[in-house]
Amino acid sequence: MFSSFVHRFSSPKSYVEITRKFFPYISLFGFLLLLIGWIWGLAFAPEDAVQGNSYRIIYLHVPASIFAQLVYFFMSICALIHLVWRVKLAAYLIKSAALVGAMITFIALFSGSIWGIPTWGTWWQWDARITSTLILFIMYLGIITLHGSFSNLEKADRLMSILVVVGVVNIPIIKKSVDWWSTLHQSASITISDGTSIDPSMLYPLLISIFGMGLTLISLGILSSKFYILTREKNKKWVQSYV
Amino acid sequence: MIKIFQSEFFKLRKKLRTWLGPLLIMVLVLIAFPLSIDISQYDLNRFYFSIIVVALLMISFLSTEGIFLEDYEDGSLEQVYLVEQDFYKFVLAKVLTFVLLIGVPMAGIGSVFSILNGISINEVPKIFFMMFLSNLLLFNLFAFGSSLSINKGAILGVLATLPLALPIIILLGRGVRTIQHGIGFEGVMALMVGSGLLVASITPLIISATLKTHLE
Amino acid sequence: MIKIFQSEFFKLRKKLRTWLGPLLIMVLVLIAFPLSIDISQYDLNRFYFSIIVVALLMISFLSTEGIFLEDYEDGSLEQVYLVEQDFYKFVLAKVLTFVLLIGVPMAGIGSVFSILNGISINEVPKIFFMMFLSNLLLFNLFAFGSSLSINKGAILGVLATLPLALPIIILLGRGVRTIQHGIGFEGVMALMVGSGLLVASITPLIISATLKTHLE
Amino acid sequence: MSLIAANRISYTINNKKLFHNLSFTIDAGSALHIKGGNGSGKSTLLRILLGITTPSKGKIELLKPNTKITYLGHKNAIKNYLTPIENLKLIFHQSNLESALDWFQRLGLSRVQDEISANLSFGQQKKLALIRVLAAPADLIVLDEPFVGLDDSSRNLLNKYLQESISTGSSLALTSHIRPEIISKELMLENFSND
Amino acid sequence: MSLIAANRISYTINNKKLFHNLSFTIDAGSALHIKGGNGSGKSTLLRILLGITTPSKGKIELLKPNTKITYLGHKNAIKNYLTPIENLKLIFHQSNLESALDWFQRLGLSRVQDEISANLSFGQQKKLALIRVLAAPADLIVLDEPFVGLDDSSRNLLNKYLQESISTGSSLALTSHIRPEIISKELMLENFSND
Ligand code: HEM
Ligand SMILES: Nc1ncnc2c1ncn2[C@@H]1O[C@H](COP(=O)(O)OP(=O)(O)OP(=O)(O)O)[C@@H](O)[C@H]1O
Ligand SMILES: Nc1ncnc2c1ncn2[C@@H]1O[C@H](COP(=O)(O)OP(=O)(O)OP(=O)(O)O)[C@@H](O)[C@H]1O
Ligand SMILES: [Mg+2]
Ligand SMILES: [Mg+2]
Repeated sequence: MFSSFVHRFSSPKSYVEITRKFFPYISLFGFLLLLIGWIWGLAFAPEDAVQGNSYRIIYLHVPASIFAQLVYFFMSICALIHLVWRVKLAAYLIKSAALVGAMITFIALFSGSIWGIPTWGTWWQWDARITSTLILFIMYLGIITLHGSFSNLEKADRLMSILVVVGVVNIPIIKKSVDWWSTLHQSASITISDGTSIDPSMLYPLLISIFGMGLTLISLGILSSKFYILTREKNKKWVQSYV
Repeated sequence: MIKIFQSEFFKLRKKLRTWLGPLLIMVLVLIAFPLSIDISQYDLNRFYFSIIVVALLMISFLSTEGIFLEDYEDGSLEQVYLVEQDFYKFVLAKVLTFVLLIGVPMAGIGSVFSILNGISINEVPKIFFMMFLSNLLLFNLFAFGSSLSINKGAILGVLATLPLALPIIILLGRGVRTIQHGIGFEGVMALMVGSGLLVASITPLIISATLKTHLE
Repeated sequence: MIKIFQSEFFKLRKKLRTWLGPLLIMVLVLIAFPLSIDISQYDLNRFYFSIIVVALLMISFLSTEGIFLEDYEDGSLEQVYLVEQDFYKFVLAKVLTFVLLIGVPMAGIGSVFSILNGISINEVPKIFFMMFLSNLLLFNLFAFGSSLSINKGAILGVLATLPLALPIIILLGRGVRTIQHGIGFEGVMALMVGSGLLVASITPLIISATLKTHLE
Repeated sequence: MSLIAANRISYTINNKKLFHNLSFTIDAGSALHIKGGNGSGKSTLLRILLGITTPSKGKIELLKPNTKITYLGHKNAIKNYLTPIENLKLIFHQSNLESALDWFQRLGLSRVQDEISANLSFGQQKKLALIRVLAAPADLIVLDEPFVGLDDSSRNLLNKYLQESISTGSSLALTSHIRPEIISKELMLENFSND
Repeated sequence: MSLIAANRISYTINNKKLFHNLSFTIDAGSALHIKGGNGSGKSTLLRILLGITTPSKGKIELLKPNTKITYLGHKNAIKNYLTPIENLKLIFHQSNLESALDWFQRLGLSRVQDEISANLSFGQQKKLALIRVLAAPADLIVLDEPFVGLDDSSRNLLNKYLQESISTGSSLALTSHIRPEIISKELMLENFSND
């Protein structure tokens, strides 16, 4: 029952049709939010007492770092779905999300490194969180290459999914590393329970950029998945009539 | 299960290169390290242990790299599947064999070299046990890695499993410090025993699924 | 000769496992090492270099381990013999390919990591060149070892060649110190270049004879 | 009585169709000879029968529970760093081992019993691998080109064994480019062209 | 005119005598079919002819200098991580490559040209390996059980090719448990028993 339900609403065809409707709104809205967040953050938010203006890279670094992990989390859910119900669409989404994930993780690493120069005096440290983020990045690449290395695509889908599911343990390690190993890196400044350690005038633009970044990434993901689906299923009738 | 284990043990024992090779390299590395630096200049004892840890990491990777390759290529995997219908027991036996024939001696070598470099003899059983547990964890992880990309080499697999290997390494490093400082050893140990048992029993399940996919 | 070299290059390039694998492992080891010790406690820069050296040693062993195995097992070696009547060119091409595709990047990675850990940028070309030469020596040495024990069980090659690697490591270690102290670099370098050229041209002859014996 | 029924199975790999809507049964005490050109999908079909590969469409039904199956494919599943006897000991335990050693003799392998298997000749390796099937009585015997590399006398021995097994109620599915001397149903796989 | 003469050659390995005092010649434009049971030493004899293995006693004489030899043994010498075409490119350069690609087509391999060779069927791999011999004209063709795994049409193609080569003056030495459709001298290797 449930599985037939899953299958009906997860055909690549209906996915492409549905996302086509929503894509313009999501991408436009996301882009605007991101723009607002950044302009607010860069131009209007107050200067930091300790770090001066260099802290402003937070509006790039923190959203990027958050989504570096969230994208992976999304992929692992897809992977479970693919393994349990053999939903093809889920595998397609993993493959396309991995590209987006690799990109955003790279941005997180890069922005962090730049930020490190004025604040820590070095652009690289073998700190647990930084290292595990680097490994997350390598893993995105690994997932993409693993999939690319098999000529039998269904086999590749399955193996990739297993890898993604197992790799999910890296996420708590990144999250908790700052607490487990006393390190250089900042610990969480935005927490749900006990308020925040950051001034609201800096917080609002940060939240807005996080939202904007999320929607922008979703629209990027939609684009790349659509492209991937169309190439993967290029022999199917619906694709030929669609194109 | 006993039969499968015996078979695996017999096969590995016959492949001198697969099990003795890594051990020899380990010894060599542990000897080569002090030679490659100016010992008088630094306090070797203080960081020699990290070398042992890194060697443990590399050697366990090296020795599990082709763990399923031979059986995949010569058709044995299919025969196992026909009899067992899955690979759980087979994988369990194989990984255990590797741990026993390579992991345990490795832990032994590691412990001996840590005596040579300043750990007191009383602490050696602790060190040995800790290294053994790390090897158990590492071998399982890398076996998974190598099952992912059987015939493509374990590179891709390493990518997958290294995030998991790093905490093990960190844990091992911390464990050693608890020994040196004489405090907190039991906590680290309990954590390692727990995760060791968990990983050693669940990983074969995952590997089994991976191998089945490869046969398709 | 060019044709043989091109073929070897093409084949190796296609085998991700054989060339990219060792490089990745090298990177991972160099990453894992600092994590395994309590960084704050020690002065990492002072001995990080020895780790790089040890990694070089292990990785070159690892990457040349099966250098002739595939060609022996799939029958290619016989075909080469029919055309060439010996293996000199073939071995020369193969070892050079390995040095170029694995040894050079390894030297590169080693140099980069030594910047990260305190060697000044001006010294990097020296470091790189020295590592490249050690790799040339190590690859030839280990290729010989692996030709000795082409068939599975044999451990002979490992036993025979690992001890020979120690002098190379010592030389490399000394070379690094000459760089750090800014004195005596040329002498060590000359020694390495000389032995590098000698070894790289003679070893293929020996390996060629070994391979022929295996085919008989 | 049927052992296995294939129900409209199709197999497609990398957009290449190997076979389509294939239905057949394998009955107790009968042989099925799967024929077809190189690459037509014979080996794949055998692996589907064994449950190793899943068909893209359709289903394979095992009609008798606990069917004992023996199989030898293109690959010998022999450890070439072990001696032949050691190899047999890995496969067989106690009771069957004796029968395996018996076959070992009958196939003329005793003169190489102290070599490692890598040193056996091509045909000797194949014979060694075949003992896996010969010495273990089974309900269903699945063989992928078993005659490859065998000399005349071994081929006769194998043919006779298969004949006997069938007459005692076992079933047989095999592929071979040489016609086996066994009365069998034939299943012809066409070479699909997808161009 | 003889290409190669074997002069009272013997071969003993690990105290097992394979053959003893064997003398024969291979003449231009003729075929030699080496027969014998499994393990009688056929492959070894071919390798002796090729100069890969040295006989324990006696001598092999190459009577014509610069004899061009092509050979395919039990092992395919195919890189299974490369595509078939890439494999051919490793073997052939320029002029011969065209003829190799031509054979590639005629053997029906074009539909698998984008797979890596590991994914080819058993027979397809053998055919790919055979192109090494087919596409390079040679004075002496040495083949060790070339028909193994080939379907009927490929077997005919190969037989025809060999026939033609012989009639244009090439020589052929082959082993096969299936009788090749070529008029040939036969050389029977006995199974020595050393017991
Ligand atoms: C390459 C270097 C760096 C990497 C890989 C990195 C990575 C990360 C990651 C993974 C997060 C967690 C996001 C989350 O889930 O909440 C994060 C957050 C953060 N990073 Fe970095 N970072 C780097 C450098 C820096 C530097 C140099 C600074 C500033 C001194 C910095 C300041 C922060 C702050 C303030 C947060 C938000 C903390 C939170 O709310 O959890 N990071 N970074
Ligand atoms: N893993 C795979 N990936 C891609 N293609 C494959 C794979 N396995 C088999 N094939 C293709 O399927 C086809 C059939 O292969 P199969 O081994 O079943 O043929 P066969 O009928 O047994 O041929 P032969 O007589 O040569 O043994 C071949 O064209 C082969 O290329
Ligand atoms: N390297 C070796 N070491 C020990 N014995 C060997 C070696 N090579 C071959 N032999 C033995 O020599 C004998 C002949 O082998 P060979 O491969 O020549 O036989 P063959 O006639 O080609 O048989 P087949 O028909 O099975 O191919 C075999 O008994 C084999 O065990
Ligand atoms: Mg087949
Ligand atoms: Mg032979």
